[in-house]
Amino acid sequence: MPVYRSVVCPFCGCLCDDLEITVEDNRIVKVRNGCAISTSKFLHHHENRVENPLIDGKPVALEEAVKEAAEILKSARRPLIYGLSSTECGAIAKAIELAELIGGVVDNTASVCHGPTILALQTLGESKCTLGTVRNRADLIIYWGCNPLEAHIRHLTRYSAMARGLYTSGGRKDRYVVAVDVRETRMKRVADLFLKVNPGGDYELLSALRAVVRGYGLDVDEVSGVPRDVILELAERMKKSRFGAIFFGLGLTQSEGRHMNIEAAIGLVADLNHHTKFVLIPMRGHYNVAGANTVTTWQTGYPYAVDFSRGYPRYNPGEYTAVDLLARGEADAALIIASDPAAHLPYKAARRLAEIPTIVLDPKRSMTSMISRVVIPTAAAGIEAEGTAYRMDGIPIRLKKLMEPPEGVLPDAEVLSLIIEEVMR
Amino acid sequence: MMELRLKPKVSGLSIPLEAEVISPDVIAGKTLREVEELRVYHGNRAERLGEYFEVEGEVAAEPGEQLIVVEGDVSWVKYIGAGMTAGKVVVKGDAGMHLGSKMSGGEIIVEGSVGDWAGAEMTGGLIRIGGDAGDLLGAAYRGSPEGMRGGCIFVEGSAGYETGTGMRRGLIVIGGDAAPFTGAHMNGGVIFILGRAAKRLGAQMKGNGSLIICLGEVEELLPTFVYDTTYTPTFMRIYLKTLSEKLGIKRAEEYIGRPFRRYRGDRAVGGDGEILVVERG
Amino acid sequence: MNLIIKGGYVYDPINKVNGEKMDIYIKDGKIVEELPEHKAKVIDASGMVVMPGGVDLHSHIAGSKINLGRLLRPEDHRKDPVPRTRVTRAGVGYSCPSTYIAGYRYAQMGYTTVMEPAMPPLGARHVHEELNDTPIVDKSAYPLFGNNYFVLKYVREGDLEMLKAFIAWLMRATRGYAIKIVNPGGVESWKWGKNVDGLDDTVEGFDVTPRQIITSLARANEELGLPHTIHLHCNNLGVPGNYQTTLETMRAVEDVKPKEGRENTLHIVHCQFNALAGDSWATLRSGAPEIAKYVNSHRHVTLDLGQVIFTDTTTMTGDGPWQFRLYNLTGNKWVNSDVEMEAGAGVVPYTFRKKNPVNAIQWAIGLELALLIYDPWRVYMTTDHPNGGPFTFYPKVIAWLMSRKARTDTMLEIHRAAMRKTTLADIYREYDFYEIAITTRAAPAKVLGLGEKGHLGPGADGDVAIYDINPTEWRPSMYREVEKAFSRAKYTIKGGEIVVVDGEVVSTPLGKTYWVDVEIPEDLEGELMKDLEEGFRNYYTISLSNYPVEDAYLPVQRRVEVVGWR
Amino acid sequence: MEITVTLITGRTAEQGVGKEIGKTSERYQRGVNYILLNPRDAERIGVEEGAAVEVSTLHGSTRVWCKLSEDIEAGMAFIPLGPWANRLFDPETHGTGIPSVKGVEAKIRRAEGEPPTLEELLKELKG
Repeated sequence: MPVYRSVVCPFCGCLCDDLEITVEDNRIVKVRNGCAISTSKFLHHHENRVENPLIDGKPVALEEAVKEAAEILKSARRPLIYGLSSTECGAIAKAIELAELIGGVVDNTASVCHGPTILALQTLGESKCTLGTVRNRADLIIYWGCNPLEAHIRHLTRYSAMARGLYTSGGRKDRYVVAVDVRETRMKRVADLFLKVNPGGDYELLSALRAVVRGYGLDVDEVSGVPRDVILELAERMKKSRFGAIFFGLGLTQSEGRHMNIEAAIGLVADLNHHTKFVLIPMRGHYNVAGANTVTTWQTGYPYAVDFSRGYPRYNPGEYTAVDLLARGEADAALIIASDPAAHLPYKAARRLAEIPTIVLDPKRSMTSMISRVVIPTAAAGIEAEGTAYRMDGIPIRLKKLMEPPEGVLPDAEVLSLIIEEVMR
Repeated sequence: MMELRLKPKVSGLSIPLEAEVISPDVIAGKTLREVEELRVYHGNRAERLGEYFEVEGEVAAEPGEQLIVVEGDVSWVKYIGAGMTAGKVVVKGDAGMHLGSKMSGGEIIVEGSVGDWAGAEMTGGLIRIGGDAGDLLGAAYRGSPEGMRGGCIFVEGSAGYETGTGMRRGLIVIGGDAAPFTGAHMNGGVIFILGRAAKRLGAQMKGNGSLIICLGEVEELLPTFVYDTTYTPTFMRIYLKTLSEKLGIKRAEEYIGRPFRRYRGDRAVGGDGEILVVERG
Repeated sequence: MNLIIKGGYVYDPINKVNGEKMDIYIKDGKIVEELPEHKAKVIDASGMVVMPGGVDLHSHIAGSKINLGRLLRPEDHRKDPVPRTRVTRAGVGYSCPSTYIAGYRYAQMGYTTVMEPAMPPLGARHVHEELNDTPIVDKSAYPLFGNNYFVLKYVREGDLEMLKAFIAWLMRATRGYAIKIVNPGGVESWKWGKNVDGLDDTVEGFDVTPRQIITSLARANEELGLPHTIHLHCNNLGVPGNYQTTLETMRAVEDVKPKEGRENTLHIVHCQFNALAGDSWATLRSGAPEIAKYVNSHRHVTLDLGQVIFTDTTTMTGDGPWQFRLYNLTGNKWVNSDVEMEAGAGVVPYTFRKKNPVNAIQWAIGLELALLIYDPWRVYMTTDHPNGGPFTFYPKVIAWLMSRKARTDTMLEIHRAAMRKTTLADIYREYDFYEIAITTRAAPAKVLGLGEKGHLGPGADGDVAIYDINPTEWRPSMYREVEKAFSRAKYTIKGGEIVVVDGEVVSTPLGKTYWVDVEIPEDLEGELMKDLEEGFRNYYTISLSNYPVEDAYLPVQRRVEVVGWR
Repeated sequence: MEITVTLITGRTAEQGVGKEIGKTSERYQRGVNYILLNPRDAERIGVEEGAAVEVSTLHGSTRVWCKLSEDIEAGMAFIPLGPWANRLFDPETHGTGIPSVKGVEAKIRRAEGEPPTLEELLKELKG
């Protein structure tokens, strides 16, 4: 029975590539090195599958579903294509081509996770590095508004706090680790210093740190619940580190301040580079959300929220983003690829998906597939189909095909090609 | 001025119409027939202006002589007056996003409220909004280092998030409340807030004479703004008189002679902008 | 389809054809001796210039760095939206064009081959994915070697054989074409926030110097016999006085023996940025005459210009410490990106202003280099796209090279420093069409070792550019005409297919990707793999087996086989 | 009795495991249809572990099971992202594309009935 080594895990932005997967009778029977979620993903990939192409819940032939999808998209005035963070780059490229063809909007889930990170980058830039640079060099690591123990389970051991590398042979003991969050998560046990910041107070705390790093005093006793002394000490520690890294998550992007929180962090890190080496790395959630941004950027110039209604790409988050288009009732048809917005977007936006003709491409059943006009099952990328995925730090890795998809089920990219052909017909 | 009237034939479109052609620069010199034929965009379809509006009145030879009156609610129309250089547009209701964005001259009067990005990156001219403004009023578009670079915006009601982001020159007057991050990245220009100013005012403000003047209550200032002094600035009289006389904000005169607390910042960016907060009482 | 290009004035310097009226025949994508007229489509090129398709050996068009530039600059894209047509995809242009638009715009200027000069090995798949979305042109990418852990290790150990083996392995692993070196040692030091300040500084954490890195890689390159020389971005880029570092670098490889059949051993990239004299921005002057003097008397060096254009652009290099410096000089937004064990990069938007004395001097330096170096076979026109300016300004540079009046007209508009601190005003030389053909196609093709490119002799690829300008009637005072003609080719033919007519793209075939394959002796490979396995296990974050680029990433490839060990 | 808390949402490892089995799986539903409360807050509204509570914000309300933990401090509450939580949030993104889903003020009280099932949520969503 085949054992695949160095398998890449298509779950989170860590894209761990050291898994060993045993396949027996076209079924995964054993997963080594995977985290709990990864193991669950591989072992249960065959469950809850969409078994047939569906139109209004009734099984149809693939050709028929493709035709219906093309019909819907062709006749729409404001079609939205959304998702794309949990599929491979070939599918993302095809989705953009289709959006261009139908004069639609193509957005990916970055718009509701690290979109603000990109907005901030577009204002200020960003000092970052690949994860191995942190592994090899960082003697100060700060986790801000993120909890890798829940969302990026092997991050700490493979890439950051515990990892051993070129100049960090001692691993955890060669480092000082700080966690900042609005509540005491399990990261408190990992960190040397845990800072509890008032909800919605990150911007002030980051700004204060920045002012202190710039050499100003602090006229207040505390900022966002963190005492002045602690702020002064942390600023000093940052300046004195040899290589510092801040990892941050949705605790900064989805809370009050959004992109401005990230701007404050980017500015802080830029200023710290006058004293030492410092980097900032977003903890990207879905395994290929970085790829969705990357491909969209090289094809259109913009990372997400791209509108082709006038024949050329335009970009404006808040205007062309999925939540806004849906909640305002603007989108009149939707194609959802490898994502479940009906379960995750604010209710008003989710509701709109149920009102308009929605098409879903997904290996598995989801809330969205259950409210959609057309459902087309696809092969699971990284298990039944190969392709590229970009790790949270931008490293492209090849996903492996471990087995055949169910009979008649095609990868996302191929289904999208069929829809494109049908639209052009 | 020659008056051209646009009467909406539809209301409350869920897919907004993009009509940057509703601008004196485009309309002046055309016949009514040609105006009806102007291209507007509804989703991915290019259509005629005449399908959405009844066009009547007179067309001027020069943009400076052209008055366009939009008679009714057009919150579903984007880009009204965008890029205009002269003339006047009056909207007798609400207007959609990007109203007067990148305009360099002329005047836009909206009796109702406007959507996001009104007056974004404008360099000259006047926008008067009778109701509320959306987010990013007079702001920089994403990625641009500079927002409003000249001209004046007056909102009678409240203004949304990030008003005046990246502002370089010009004047924004908010009659009502200002949402968070008003004047972020400001690097010149003046913002008056007559209502309540929400927190994070002037975040990452650089200096270059940037000035935010709060005549109402201030929710909270960033810890990176530092109290400097309390004084009665002499220039304030001139400003307040101008607001009263030129923009018709009579209540501004009540503040003449009042002392202001001055804060400087944003130290997070080593900035030297000023926030002036009127002393209560 | 077979083609006959009839009656044009042909400039084919490799075959010593200088403006002769002759016909060019293309059969099955290749240039042939002759074809019967009834079996071919005939293009009437009478009264026009016919040249081989342009070859750009240094233009940042693909990969993580340019894509960071794109990501960073929505305001740049908004200036130049490009709608979809029946044959072409939509996108954006200006300084960081989207991939499709880059391909179209090169073809529109008559270019058919473009090389991406800085590929971080870990990001090789990304580069190839973008190259696959860059239509029409043939292309390749140069992996970064100058700050690679294994390179530094083998240089420190003085193990040239292992260094050669590693080069061969990495070329294959990344599907790369040439050895790129960026600020050798400096980028490694930058991972600690430091830099190196010259050839003999020590690299932080490694007991090696930039000099050792450069000479070792140059030696290895020539011993392996790779088609191109080392492709070097010198130390101290952008620092006043750096022309001395550049001279020293050129001297450092004087005794490296070139491979058989080649005279040169070193290509210095975007030399303008490394030809600054003076000891501060205030005392800045041109160091181009000194560099030209050296190059004129030494055959082993080639260089490209990195010509400055007065416009808003986006700088991007693998030189992290330089980009940090530029960020501090400008206060513009700044992206830094360090790549574990290998490389780094930075991106900073920048506007070259006419009234800025430094920019004016930089502008003049690029042209001085082109005009003071006598041999156009060794100096190539580039803007180091998009660093000095977008590649779409090449026709403007051609006009400056061909017309003293064009230069004077510009000089009158810009800061007087260009006249006072450089020798440009005293230079009367004007390139002719033959020399333009050398510097924009024949010579770069030759130095890249691309035998089928840059000429129109039988066996060459059927890549042809036809420009609507009559060279017999043209005078240098008519520089605007030449700019116009080179901006929009009358025809561009790629691999025998007409891809551009009247400056418009009519067809978008996918070009091929060149890469160099050197077989490594078995015992050496065994030893190398042991080393690599250990290095990857201990310091990398991806498995060694997931590192090499798969064939899936090169749908149309041209493998260049090199016998590295005899 | 009703209390006001600051509501945080987020991912959990358990939710990830459940999601990868399938959205209709029992484990996924169990992983997302709860709210984490501090025992003192629970006491104030008179609920115990496993009781149903009603959570409401300015933008909507939902019913979920109650889980108690000292990991969350009094005055705060945590709900995993998912179809139960998404009914609580404002779709307004203020020109950013992202709704604010962390640090939202919410009211919590004992619920009358049980939390809706996934099927019931679906039915309602379909309208």
